[in-house]
Amino acid sequence: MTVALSGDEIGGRLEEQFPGSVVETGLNSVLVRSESLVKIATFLKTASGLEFDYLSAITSVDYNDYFEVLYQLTSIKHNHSLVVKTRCHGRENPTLPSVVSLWRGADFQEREIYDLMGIRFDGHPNLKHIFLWEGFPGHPLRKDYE
Amino acid sequence: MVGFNPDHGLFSYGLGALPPDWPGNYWLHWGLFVIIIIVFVLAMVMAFIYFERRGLGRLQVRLGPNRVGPFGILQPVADAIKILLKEDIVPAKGDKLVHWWAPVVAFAPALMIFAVIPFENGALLADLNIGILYIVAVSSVSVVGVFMAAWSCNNKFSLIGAMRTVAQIVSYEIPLGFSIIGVALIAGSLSMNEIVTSQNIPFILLQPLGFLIYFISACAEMNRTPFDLMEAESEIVDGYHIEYSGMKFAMFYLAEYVEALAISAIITTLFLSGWKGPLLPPFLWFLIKVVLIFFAIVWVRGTIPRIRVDQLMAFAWKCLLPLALINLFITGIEVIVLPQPLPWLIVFLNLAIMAILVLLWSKFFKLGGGRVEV
Amino acid sequence: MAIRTEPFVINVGPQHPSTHGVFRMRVTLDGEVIVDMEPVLGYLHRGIEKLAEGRTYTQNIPFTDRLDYLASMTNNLAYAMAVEKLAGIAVPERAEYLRVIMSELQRIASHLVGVGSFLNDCGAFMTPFLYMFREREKILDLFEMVCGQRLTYNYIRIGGVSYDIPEEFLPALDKFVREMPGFIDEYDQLLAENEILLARAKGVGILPKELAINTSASGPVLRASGVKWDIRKADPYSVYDRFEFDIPTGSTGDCYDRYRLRIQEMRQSVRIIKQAAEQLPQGEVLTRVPLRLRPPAGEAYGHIEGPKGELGFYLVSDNSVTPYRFHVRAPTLINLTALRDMMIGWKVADAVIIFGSIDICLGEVDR
Amino acid sequence: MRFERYGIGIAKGMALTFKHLFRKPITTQYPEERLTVSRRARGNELIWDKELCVACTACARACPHGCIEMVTSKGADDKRIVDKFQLDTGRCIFCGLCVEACPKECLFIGCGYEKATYRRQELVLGKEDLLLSDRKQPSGYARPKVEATLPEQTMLLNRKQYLDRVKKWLD
Repeated sequence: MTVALSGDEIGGRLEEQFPGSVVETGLNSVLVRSESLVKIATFLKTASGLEFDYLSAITSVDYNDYFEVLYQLTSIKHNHSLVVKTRCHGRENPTLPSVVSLWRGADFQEREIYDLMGIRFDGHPNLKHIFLWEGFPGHPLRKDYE
Repeated sequence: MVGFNPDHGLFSYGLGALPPDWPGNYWLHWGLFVIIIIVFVLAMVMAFIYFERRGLGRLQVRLGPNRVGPFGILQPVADAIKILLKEDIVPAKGDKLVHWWAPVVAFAPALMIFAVIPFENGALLADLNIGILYIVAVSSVSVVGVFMAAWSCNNKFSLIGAMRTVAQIVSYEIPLGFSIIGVALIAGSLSMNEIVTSQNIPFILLQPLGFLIYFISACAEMNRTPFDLMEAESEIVDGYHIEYSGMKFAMFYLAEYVEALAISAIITTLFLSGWKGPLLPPFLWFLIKVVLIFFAIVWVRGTIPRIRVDQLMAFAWKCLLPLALINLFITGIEVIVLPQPLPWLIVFLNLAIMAILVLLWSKFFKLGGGRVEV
Repeated sequence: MAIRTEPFVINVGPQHPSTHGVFRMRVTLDGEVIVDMEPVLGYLHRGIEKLAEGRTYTQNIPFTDRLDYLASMTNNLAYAMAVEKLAGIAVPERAEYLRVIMSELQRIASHLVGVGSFLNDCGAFMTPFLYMFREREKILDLFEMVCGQRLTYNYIRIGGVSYDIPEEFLPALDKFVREMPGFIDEYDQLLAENEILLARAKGVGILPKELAINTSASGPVLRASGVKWDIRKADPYSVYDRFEFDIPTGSTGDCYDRYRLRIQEMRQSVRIIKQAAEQLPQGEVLTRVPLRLRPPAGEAYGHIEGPKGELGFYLVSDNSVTPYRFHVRAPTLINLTALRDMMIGWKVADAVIIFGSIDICLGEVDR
Repeated sequence: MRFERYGIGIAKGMALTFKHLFRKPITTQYPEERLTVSRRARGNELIWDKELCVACTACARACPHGCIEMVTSKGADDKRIVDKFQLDTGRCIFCGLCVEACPKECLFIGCGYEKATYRRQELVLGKEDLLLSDRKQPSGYARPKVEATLPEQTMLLNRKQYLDRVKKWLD
C-alpha cells in the first residue's frame, strides 16, 4: 500500500529546513511558496527517508484569484506519496520555477500546463505549445476563457 | 545472334504440327514466343496476385478477396481497372521526364528475363548459350528504374527507399551470381535449356547450399520480405513508388510480380529441374514448380519480420558471400575429382557440408550495427 | 577521409502507417541515422478536460471512454474511482470483482493491440496483428455482452458497474480463460524466438532504469526497464489485494523486453481473471448515486494501473454538479517524454519500432 | 542477427503460419452473414414509446452532448404533451444515459446499426422517426424485460466450426 505521508509532518520538516517556505499543510499535502519550490523539491528528492524519485503527475487548477499547481510525488523506493502544492498569482504572466531539471517527467506536463493554463515555467528547456498551435489565442483551461 | 534450333521446342514438343521449313520460321518463332511470353506473364501475374492475396489471407485466418467473380478470381482484373482509372499525378517539383520513364525502365528488364526461360524442352524465345549470364545482367537493370522513380519524385521517403535498394541489390547480386556458377559448373553450360536437360536429379539436391543462398538473395533481389526494405510499408511508406499513381504505379506493381514470377521460374529451371517430371505434361510441371516456389515466398512474407538496413548489408557480405564462395570452391573440387558423379554420394555429402557450414556460420557470424553515437 | 554529409529532416507522420494515429515526429537524419527527433502532438486534441467541466459527473463517463479508446474500461474505472474518492461512495463487493474482471480483460485486449501493432511495425506483414485481433475480438464480444458496445463501454459507473452480467457471461469467460493461454503460446511460437525479430528488437531503444524513473515512465515501459512498480501491487485498489499474481519485469529495457513483458502480463491477467471469476460473490452491483451528484468541495486523485501505465484522474469539486477541474494523468503522453533519448543514434527503421514498443494511443496523448 | 538457435525460431513461426492455412477463417461475410448482436446492444437509433411518455425531459437532461431536444407543453387535462422530440444521431454517442434516465421505461435504444445516410440532415430524427415500429428492434439495454425476449448473441468464442478445430490442438 502506498503510504500517503502526513502533510503536517513533512511540512514541519520542510519549515525546519527552509524557514518561511511552507504556507499551509493539509492531510497529505504541503502548500509551499513558489520561490522555494525548487529548493524544496530538491530536498524531497534527495533527503534520506523521503527520496521522492518519481513524479506521478503535475496538475494545475485555476481558482480565479490564483493558480494552484500540484505535484503528485511518489517514492518508488519507500512506496509513499505526497502532494506538493504551490500557487502563483496574477493573470497576465503567472510564472513558476520549472522542475524539469529534477524530474524530466515534468517536461511534457509543464508544457501542457503552459499551453492550456498559461503558466510559464522558468528554466524549462523547451517551453512551447504542445497541443495547440503556435499563436493560439488564450489559454482554454482558464475559467475566464471564452 | 539469337540462335534458333529447329530440333528444339515447338516443333518437337508443344506445337509439333509446324513443319521445320515453315517460311520465315525465325520470325514466326520470335513472334509466337513474344505473344506466348506476354500472355503467360500477364496471366500468371494476375494469378499470382490473386494467389498471394488469398494465400496470405488464409495464413492470417481470414479469407482474402472473394467478392469479385467466383471465389474472387476476378479481383486482379478489378484492381487493374480501378488503378487504370485513377488520376495520374506527377509531383509539382518532380522531374517529369524521369518520372515518366522510370516505370518503363523498371518493368522492361523484368519482362526481358523470360526470353531465356524454357517452358518446355526447347520452348523458349532464345536459347542463348549465355542464358544465365543474360538473366543476371538484365535483372539488375531494373534497379536503375527504381532509382529514377525515387529521384524524380522529389520525396525524401522515396529517396531513402532508393538508396536502400541500390545498396541492397548491388550487394546481393554477388552471392546470387556465385550460387548460379555452382549450378553452371555441374551442368557444364550456361544455357538455360541445357541446364535443365542435364538435371537427371534436381540440382537442389546437388547444390542445397547454393539453393539456399540463391533463394535468399533472390528474395532480396525482388524486394520481398524479409528484405522489403525499399518498400517498408511501416517505415518509409512504400518507398520509391510513394508518389506514383494510376498507370505508372500499375507498371511498378506489375514489375514487382513479374520479377517474382521470373525468380520463381529461374529457381525452377536452375534447381528444380525445370519442366522435367513424370506423368504430367512438361509445361504443367513447370507451372506447378513455379507456383510452389511462389508459395514459399508468400509463406515467408506471411511470417517473418523485416530486417534492418545495416543488418541486411552485413548479412550479404559477411554471411552469404563467404558461404557462396566456399560452396563454389567445394563444387569445383567435386566436379574435378568426380567427373562421372555418383549422384547420391554427392547429395549426402553436400547436404552434410551445408549443415556444417550453416551451423558454423551461425556460431560465429555476428551482425554489426547498433547504436551510433551522434 | 570522411565524406561530408548533410543532415536532412523528414516528417514521420502525422499521416503515417506506423504512428498509430496522428502523431508526428520531426526526425533529423544523417543518412539513415537519427540525430535528432522532436515529437509534435496535438492533432487529436479535443479539449476533453475543458468539455468535462461543463458536464455532470455521470455524463463525463462516456468522455473517458474516448480517451484511450483501446482501453475504455480502465478509463471508466479510474474516473469512477476518483469520483468515489471525492464523494465517499462505497462500492458493492460484486461490482469490485466485476471491475477487476473487466479491467483485466481490457488489459489483455489493449496489450494484444499493442503487441500486434509493434510486430507489424517490425515488418511481420499483418500476420501477428490479425492473430491477436482474433483474440481481441473475443474479448470485445464479452464486453458487448455485458454493456452492449464494443469500444465505448460506459460500463463502470460511479458506485459500481451499470448492470449485472448476463447469465451466459461466466461460461463464456470460462471458455475464454481456458483457451487464452494456448493462444498466448501460439504468439510466442510465431515470433518470440524469431532471429530477425531478436536482431531488430534486442538491445534497441534501451531505456535505462534511472531514466525511466526520472521521466515518470509508467506501466510496461517502466517495468521493462527493471523497476518493479505496479500500482495493483504497490497501492492495491479495488480488490486486487485478494488475488495472486506476479509482476513481470524486464532486465534491459529494450524493445524486446517491452514486447515480452506485455505477453507475460497477459498471462498474469488471465490468472487474475480466473481467480476473480471463481471468487465472484453475489449481491448488488451498483450503489445508487443521485444522477446529478454533488460531491463535497474538495479534491481527489484516483489512479489505477492501466494497460499503458499509471492512469490518474485528478478532480476538484466545488460542490456543484459539474467538476471544477478535471485532469487526466495520461500515461502515454508521459511515456513519450523519453522517446527522444531512446531514438537518438538508431536508424529510421528503429524509430518506428521504438515508437511502437511504447504502445501509445493518441486519443489519450492529445485528449 | 545471430543464428544462435540455427534458425529454429524462424522455422517455428513458419510452422505456425502453415498450420493456420488449415484453420477455418474467422471472417464474417458481412452483408450476407449477420451476427446476432448482444441482447444489450446499443445500436445507432433511439426508439420512443409515445403512449407511455410523460414528457419529463429526463432524457434530454441526461444527454452529455445535448443532442436530444424535447419541447413540452401543458395539455388539456393537466397532462404534459411532447411538442417536439428530436434526436441528432449525427452527434449522439450512443452512451445510453438517456435510456437509463427514463423513469417510465418508454425510451429504448435500438439494435439497428445500418444507419448511414447521404445527407447530414437525414441524421436528425424527429418525433415520427423515433416512434416504436415493427421495423425497429428495441434492445435490452437497461430494459431487463426486453432483454429476456431477445435471441442469444453470436460470439466468435462459441462459433462451432471454429472451436472444433481449435479444440483439437488444445487438448
